[in-house]
Amino acid sequence: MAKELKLMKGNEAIAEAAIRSGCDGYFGYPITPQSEVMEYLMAEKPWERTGMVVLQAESETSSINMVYGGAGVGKKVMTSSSSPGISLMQEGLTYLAGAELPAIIANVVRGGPGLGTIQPSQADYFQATKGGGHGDYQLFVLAPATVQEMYDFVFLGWEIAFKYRNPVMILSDGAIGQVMEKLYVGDYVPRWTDEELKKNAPWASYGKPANREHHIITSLELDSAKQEEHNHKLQAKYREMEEKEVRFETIDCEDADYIFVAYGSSARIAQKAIQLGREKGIKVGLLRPITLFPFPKKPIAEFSKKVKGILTVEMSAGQMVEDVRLAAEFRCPVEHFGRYGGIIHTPHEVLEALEEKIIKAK
Amino acid sequence: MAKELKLMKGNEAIAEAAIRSGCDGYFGYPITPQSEVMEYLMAEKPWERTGMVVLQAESETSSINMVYGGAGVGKKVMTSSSSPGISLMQEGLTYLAGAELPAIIANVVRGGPGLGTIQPSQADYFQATKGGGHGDYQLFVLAPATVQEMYDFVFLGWEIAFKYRNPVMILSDGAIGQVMEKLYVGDYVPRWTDEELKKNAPWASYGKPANREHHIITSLELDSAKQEEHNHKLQAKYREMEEKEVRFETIDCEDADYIFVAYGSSARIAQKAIQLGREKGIKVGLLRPITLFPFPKKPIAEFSKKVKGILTVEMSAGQMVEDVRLAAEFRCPVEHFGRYGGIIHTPHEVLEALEEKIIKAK
Amino acid sequence: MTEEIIIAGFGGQGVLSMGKILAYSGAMQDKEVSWMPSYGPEMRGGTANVSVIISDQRISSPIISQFDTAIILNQQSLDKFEKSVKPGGVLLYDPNGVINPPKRTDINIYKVSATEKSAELGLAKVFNMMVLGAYLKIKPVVTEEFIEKGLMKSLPERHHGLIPENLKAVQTGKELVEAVRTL
Amino acid sequence: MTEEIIIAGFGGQGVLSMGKILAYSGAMQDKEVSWMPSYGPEMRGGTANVSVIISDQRISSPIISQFDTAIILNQQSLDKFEKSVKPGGVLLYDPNGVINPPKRTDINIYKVSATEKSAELGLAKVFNMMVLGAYLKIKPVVTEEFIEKGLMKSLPERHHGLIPENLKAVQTGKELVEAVRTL
Amino acid sequence: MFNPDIVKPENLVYKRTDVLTKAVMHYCPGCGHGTTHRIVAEVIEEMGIQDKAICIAPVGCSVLAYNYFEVDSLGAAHGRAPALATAIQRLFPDHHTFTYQGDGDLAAIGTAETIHACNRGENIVIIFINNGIYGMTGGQMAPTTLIGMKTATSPYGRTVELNGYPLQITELLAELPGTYYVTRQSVHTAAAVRKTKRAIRQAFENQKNKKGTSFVEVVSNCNSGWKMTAPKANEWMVENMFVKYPIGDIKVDGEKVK
Amino acid sequence: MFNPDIVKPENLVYKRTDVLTKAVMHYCPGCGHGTTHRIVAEVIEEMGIQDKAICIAPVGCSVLAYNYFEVDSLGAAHGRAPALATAIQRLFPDHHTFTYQGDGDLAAIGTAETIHACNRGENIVIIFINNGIYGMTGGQMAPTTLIGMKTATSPYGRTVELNGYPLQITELLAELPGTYYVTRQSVHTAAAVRKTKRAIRQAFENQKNKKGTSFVEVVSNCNSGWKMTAPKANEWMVENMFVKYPIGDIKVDGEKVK
Amino acid sequence: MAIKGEVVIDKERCKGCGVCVVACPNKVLALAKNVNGKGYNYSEAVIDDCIGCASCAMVCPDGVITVYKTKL
Amino acid sequence: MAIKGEVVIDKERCKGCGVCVVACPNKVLALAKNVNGKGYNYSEAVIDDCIGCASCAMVCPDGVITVYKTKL
Ligand SMILES: Cc1ncc(C[n+]2csc(CCOP(=O)(O)OP(=O)(O)O)c2C)c(N)n1
Ligand SMILES: Cc1ncc(C[n+]2csc(CCOP(=O)(O)OP(=O)(O)O)c2C)c(N)n1
Ligand code: SF4
Ligand code: SF4
Ligand code: SF4
Ligand code: SF4
Ligand code: SF4
Ligand code: SF4
Ligand SMILES: [Mg+2]
Ligand SMILES: [Mg+2]
Repeated sequence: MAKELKLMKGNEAIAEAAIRSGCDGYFGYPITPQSEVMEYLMAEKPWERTGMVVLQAESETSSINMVYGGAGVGKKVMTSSSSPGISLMQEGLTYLAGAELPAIIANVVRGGPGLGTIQPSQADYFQATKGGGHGDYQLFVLAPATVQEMYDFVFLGWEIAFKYRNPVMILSDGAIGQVMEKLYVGDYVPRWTDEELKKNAPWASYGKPANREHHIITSLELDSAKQEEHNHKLQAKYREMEEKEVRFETIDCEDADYIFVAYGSSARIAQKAIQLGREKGIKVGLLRPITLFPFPKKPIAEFSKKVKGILTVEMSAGQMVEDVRLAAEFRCPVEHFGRYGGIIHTPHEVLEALEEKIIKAK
Repeated sequence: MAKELKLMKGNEAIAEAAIRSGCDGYFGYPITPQSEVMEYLMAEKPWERTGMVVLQAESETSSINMVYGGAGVGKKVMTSSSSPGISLMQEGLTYLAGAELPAIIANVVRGGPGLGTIQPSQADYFQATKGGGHGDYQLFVLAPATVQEMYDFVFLGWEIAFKYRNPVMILSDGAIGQVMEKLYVGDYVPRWTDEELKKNAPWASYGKPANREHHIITSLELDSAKQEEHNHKLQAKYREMEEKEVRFETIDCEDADYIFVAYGSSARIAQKAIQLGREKGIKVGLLRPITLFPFPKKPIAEFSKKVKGILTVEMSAGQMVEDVRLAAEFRCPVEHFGRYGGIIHTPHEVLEALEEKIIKAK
Repeated sequence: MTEEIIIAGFGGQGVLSMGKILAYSGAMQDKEVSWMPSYGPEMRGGTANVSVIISDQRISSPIISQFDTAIILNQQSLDKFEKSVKPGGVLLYDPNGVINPPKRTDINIYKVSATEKSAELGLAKVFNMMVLGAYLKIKPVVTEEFIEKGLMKSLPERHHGLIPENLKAVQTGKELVEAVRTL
Repeated sequence: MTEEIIIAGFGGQGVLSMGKILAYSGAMQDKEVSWMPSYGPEMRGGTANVSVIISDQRISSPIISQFDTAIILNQQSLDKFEKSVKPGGVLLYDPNGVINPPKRTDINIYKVSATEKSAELGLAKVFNMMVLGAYLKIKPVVTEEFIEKGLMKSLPERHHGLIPENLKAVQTGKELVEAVRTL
Repeated sequence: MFNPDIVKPENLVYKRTDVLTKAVMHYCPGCGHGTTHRIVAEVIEEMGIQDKAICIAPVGCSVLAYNYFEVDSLGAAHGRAPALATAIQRLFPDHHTFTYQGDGDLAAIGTAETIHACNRGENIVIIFINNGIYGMTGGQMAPTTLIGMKTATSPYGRTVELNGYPLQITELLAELPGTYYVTRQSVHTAAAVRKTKRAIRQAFENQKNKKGTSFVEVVSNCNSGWKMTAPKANEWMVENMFVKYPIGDIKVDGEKVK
Repeated sequence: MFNPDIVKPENLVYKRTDVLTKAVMHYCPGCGHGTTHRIVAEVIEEMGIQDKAICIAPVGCSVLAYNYFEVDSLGAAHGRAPALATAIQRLFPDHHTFTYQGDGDLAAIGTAETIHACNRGENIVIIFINNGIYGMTGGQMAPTTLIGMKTATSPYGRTVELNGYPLQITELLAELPGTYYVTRQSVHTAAAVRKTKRAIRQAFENQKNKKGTSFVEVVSNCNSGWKMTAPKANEWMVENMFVKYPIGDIKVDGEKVK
Repeated sequence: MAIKGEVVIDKERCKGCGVCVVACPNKVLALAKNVNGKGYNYSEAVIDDCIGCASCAMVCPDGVITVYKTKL
Repeated sequence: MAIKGEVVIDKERCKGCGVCVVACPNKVLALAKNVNGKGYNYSEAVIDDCIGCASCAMVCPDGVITVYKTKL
């Protein structure tokens, strides 16, 4: 695969990846700090090259339901937004999950709650992983830490989404969305032909040929017994994801006395804090969850048996820390550190927090 | 206080409580199984008696924003809906929390995800307690288990909402909403006069008199430093709630070897399961969280030191169980049991689950 | 004492209000009660049913699937609920329009020809009170006195004039009930 | 080597594109780079700034608040960022319109009269490249060869004809830069 | 009264189309939803577009429409059917995506989606069942509920003061340049059914010719919600609903009918 | 050039109203938002209703409007200002609740709230700034963007095919029986400002008299989004925007203007 | 030569709504006294005057009427 | 008797947008060569022909113009 070097914003990388990964349709609505996704697509006019549909919807409510429609007919469709827009999509997201539709939703998180700020944040972790919508469901949540991952995870996203018939959220933040970094892009993956669509999404409502029953895409089941069965099926799928699809990265963990658990932007900052720590003789490593759901419970459980303490670093008041505690089962101290509301912690602050909250605190 | 006996549906009790508690405005949109709230109000025409405004909005998005408006001017306003409608309110809810507005939102939960079923469920626990909207915020969450509590918690809701300037969610389910039970109602609390409003909601945007600065209700703060400060203030408030406002009930716990943790409908079923268990010689008790946020962490932590195991009983795939585990800190086994998707477990199933998952499992 | 009852029939037969009067009466007699209608689009089909619980103790779940007594007012409901009566329980039905009568042998079966009788007397409106009477004859879970109080509480005041007529129908129902097969 | 730079001025001064060319050049020279604009409604005020990092290692946070070098193109930006230069770092500014020049004594201060010069030469368009040249004179984080490659990569092909002019401006900037106060 | 000389295939005048499934529809006896379903299905059959038809069911009594149409279908969230249809028709431009929506779905919660799909001139067909009420949820007031009409949330009759005016959404949509065909019909008599069927046919033909949005309102009874028998409900409809919602074409071939 | 004989209180002809705060508005130089704020504030001052005025700011460039109006204010979620205003005005029927909204806010995401508030005839004032673009977020296409107009999301110019037609929401709202006064104005010349101020005054007077919804559109420049100087933008506006959005009254005293 | 029609009504699927009864120009149809398995008084032809106009079938929401016609 | 006006422009709050310049019927105003503290070329009266018509003030988005008028 020919790799070409570019310098791109994270938001643009998502858009470029959409085009190159054979995306059939993007539906969005402007919001800072992710508007460049649609702007890039509109400038690139992929409909002239690949036939990809790009449409500015009248709202996020509408765009997520456009995604629901496109996904329901078996197409590779996606949207992106930022926190307030994603909150408006919660009904749509639970519908997607309930109807088991593959789709990609990118959330370039900004500080909340409410209209909040437009600066980066990681305070939508709960919303993404515990279900911001109603009912028992799970999004598959990928957390890119670089522009390259913004790009790569669109490709990965399609794979997962169609394999499991499940919506995939790419959870990044304003920093990753706005920053330009080096990006290596690969070849164009052509959009699926109608035949490929039928093969890859045989369940879809793409139009009923004479030789099969009609297909129905729905999340409704009025018979509670059947609805419970459907829920069991969903839960089994989520357990399978937990079994097979956990992704994470460890850095400097071999000899670590302490570890940071951090994803996305915070992971990058934590990495720098590791350097600072090691310069001071503190043996600290990093576990970076790449999938937030399924969450890397097992490796954290393992570490909790070995290390003296874990510090989660998130740009939030403490959300992922709960999952880390549940995984570590209180075998070692697990504390949270993070600036939030649009402020990004510095590596120094992170290291200091480790010293204060974990090392000194017994 | 004169108490009058009535027989009422849970939904009607909410409506009756609204009228009797001096509510200024109700804004809603029909959805099963909670439509009786608005229907009852429309039939009672409180505007002719107390001046209370009742309006059918064009959607849940609109009704929650009507609530935001009414709350912002210092009025006692509320809405109710069921799961899909509540998902549509997530942006509104995070705005309410961000702008620190008092309001009551009743969710009469039905089975999900998506359109799901209209039968009872408790699968919106995460959404209610972890923030279905974006950003770091908390609703105050009350979980009634009887029609009487549906009524009482409206009164309690106003108290909490205005004390903390925070939205209060009454999280019930289709069973509590639809069932008729005995209800004792008290005297009418008159609606606040303009003077009382100014006293009780001095921060509100009710119209600027000549002698003060204008008031601004907003959740926006573009200066990240100030936004972080605002977030710290919110977190401090949530911690204060955890300190002062935890409510729960224990039944048969004094000598218990095992306890159920269950709220709302499930707590009633668990209570029956206790009887069945004790008949069989199993000493089991019940801790019923009444506030889901703030969650009764301390009493659970205490029990976890004494009992041989805890079974959470929820009509969900397992949501509250995470909070119970975090509280119990893995000092004793904590397992989850629940039917879901519109099915309600029987007391026998609950007892059986206790035997299987806790007692026999070591 | 806990009595768990399902009342099921067509919409329009007064199923819900029969349940409500029963529940109110129990409440007046200081018992714990619950009244839980089935809700949802099955109502489109024109059927209606409600479960009522009357008990001396706090009621755990108001949603129940096994019943001490089933009061059945049409064939569809019979088909649906015959199997849900607890062994040893009671099934009371109105034979009007019922082609396939109940078959179980482990329960007590009664019938009350209230449709016929109420039509005959030109009292279709109190049909449901006749059925209630029949039920109370079999299971006197509330006393007559409290049925009257229940009626007073559940009917709007302007309808209180109808109470005597209703009580009379209860009486008629008590006389009308026949045991089909008892254990 | 890690160099963390802020470039700040009015919108229209080519702040963002100067940063982009610098970042591209670094990338071509096989370095890790990041380019992070400030975004948001403060842009309404007409100011623009971008932080650029060039490093031999993976870049941790692209959002930084302390800088090795600040390149400052108006008074407002000077007021805002003078304090954010790391002790021992570099502040390079264009004195045009600057009434209150920088006061710190623990950093190296340079100026480049690029506004004046580019106006004089009628080359307002490459004003930003002159500033870039001045910067590269002080801190040669990328070599000339890669600046050319960076330009080629960042400019659309139809503008490649302008590259020589741009490189010349870089040269001019190098000649123009003056030390105000160095440690 | 069954005459075998007459009842034989060659004498067949009318039979249920196979574009409807065998399922018994859950609608109340005499509800216009069933009739409208039937004729939509008949048009699909007659045009031979079953393999390209995609039905978007709403949330409302017709939430289960997908069980009755023997075409590939999707159930939309309440009010969002036009958003789904927009995407699908753009992704499959030669298909026949149609939405089937009630008045609560289309004219209350779905107002924005409806207006914007029509304003963009999406090449879709919208079938709009206006029964002046929320049938599904038990008969609450809809935007199209008439003044004075009693519903579960206007138990003393709708008033302008409390609830505003009945919303003539169809007339509003006809104002948008994106709509090519806008008509209001009914299905309470055989003649009305035939006209409505022609209208629906016209809508799908427009779609075939990529003309933009075609919008067919069907004023219909909700006999349960109105608390009348079906024949009575149809009478009431003619006397009351048709006054506010007059039957006829509103916009044809992109031109408003005068 | 400062003449102390003239510059003295008794010669004062015009000065900034105190119903605006002292804060420097964050708007781009020459943006119509500032001008419109000013005259809304002047009307409030002149009518003596500062203590009863409640401003609902939108999400859009005017998101911080509450910092500039010296009246009690609320910041609404994007598009939902009419919902807030509905509740507030019903709860305080003698107040003067007004929304101040951009075209993205009012005519895209807020379509349903706008239409239904107007249809209910809520006794509110809506000030609608139509600049044909999403100013706040960096100049993306709005529902009101003209055909051919270049924006961040229509970089080659808006086309009907891709994005549909410019939405004449104001004309649409005038169709609703709930609107009592609907007008379209601008603030690019002194004469236009005076007319717009009269229109805004009329709107608040209607509200005082409980007449229902008054809707004042102000066609305005977004010089940043249009990438022009303010004077140029105003010229462009007259030549282009006014063609699609002609200035004048659309509905007065509940009657459409012919 | 007379036109003669005949309707076949799927009694078990009929919901007894009665709209066909109203629609028939010749008053051929009426609701039965008896109910079907679902408890509905189904529609049936009560006189022999059917002309096969299919008006009944047109208005039947449940599509349970099949119509035949011939010239005798 | 001549009408004589005078404008007072809050230079530091002026954003130099120039709409007042266009609006003045007498071409009294022009943008200054100099910039104010925020870097804007503020508006100023350049000739003495002001008639106090307030057109400039009417269109000034930032409300920074105060107008006086007298009859001399
Ligand atoms: C978000 C959301 N809100 C509310 C509902 C409840 N709901 C279901 S159907 C319906 C109204 C249906 O009325 P209409 O569209 O007129 O259809 P009809 O039943 O009359 O055919 C409502 C409010 C829902 N399912 N989802
Ligand atoms: C739910 C939500 N979606 C999107 C946004 C982002 N957003 C902020 S302002 C705006 C558009 C503003 O445009 P307009 O209403 O025309 O106002 P203008 O800035 O042009 O005055 C958008 C899309 C948001 N804040 N919230
Ligand atoms: S409730 Fe009304 S709309 Fe729904 S099926 Fe029954 S009659 Fe039809
Ligand atoms: S971006 Fe446009 S609308 Fe916003 S302040 Fe600037 S000119 Fe005004
Ligand atoms: S119209 Fe159809 S369903 Fe109704 S009575 Fe006639 S045959 Fe039966
Ligand atoms: S076909 Fe015509 S004549 Fe025959 S029963 Fe039907 S409506 Fe009557
Ligand atoms: S209109 Fe106002 S802000 Fe603009 S240049 Fe004139 S005085 Fe300055
Ligand atoms: S008051 Fe009139 S004449 Fe004087 S400067 Fe202003 S616009 Fe010109
Ligand atoms: Mg309807
Ligand atoms: Mg705008």
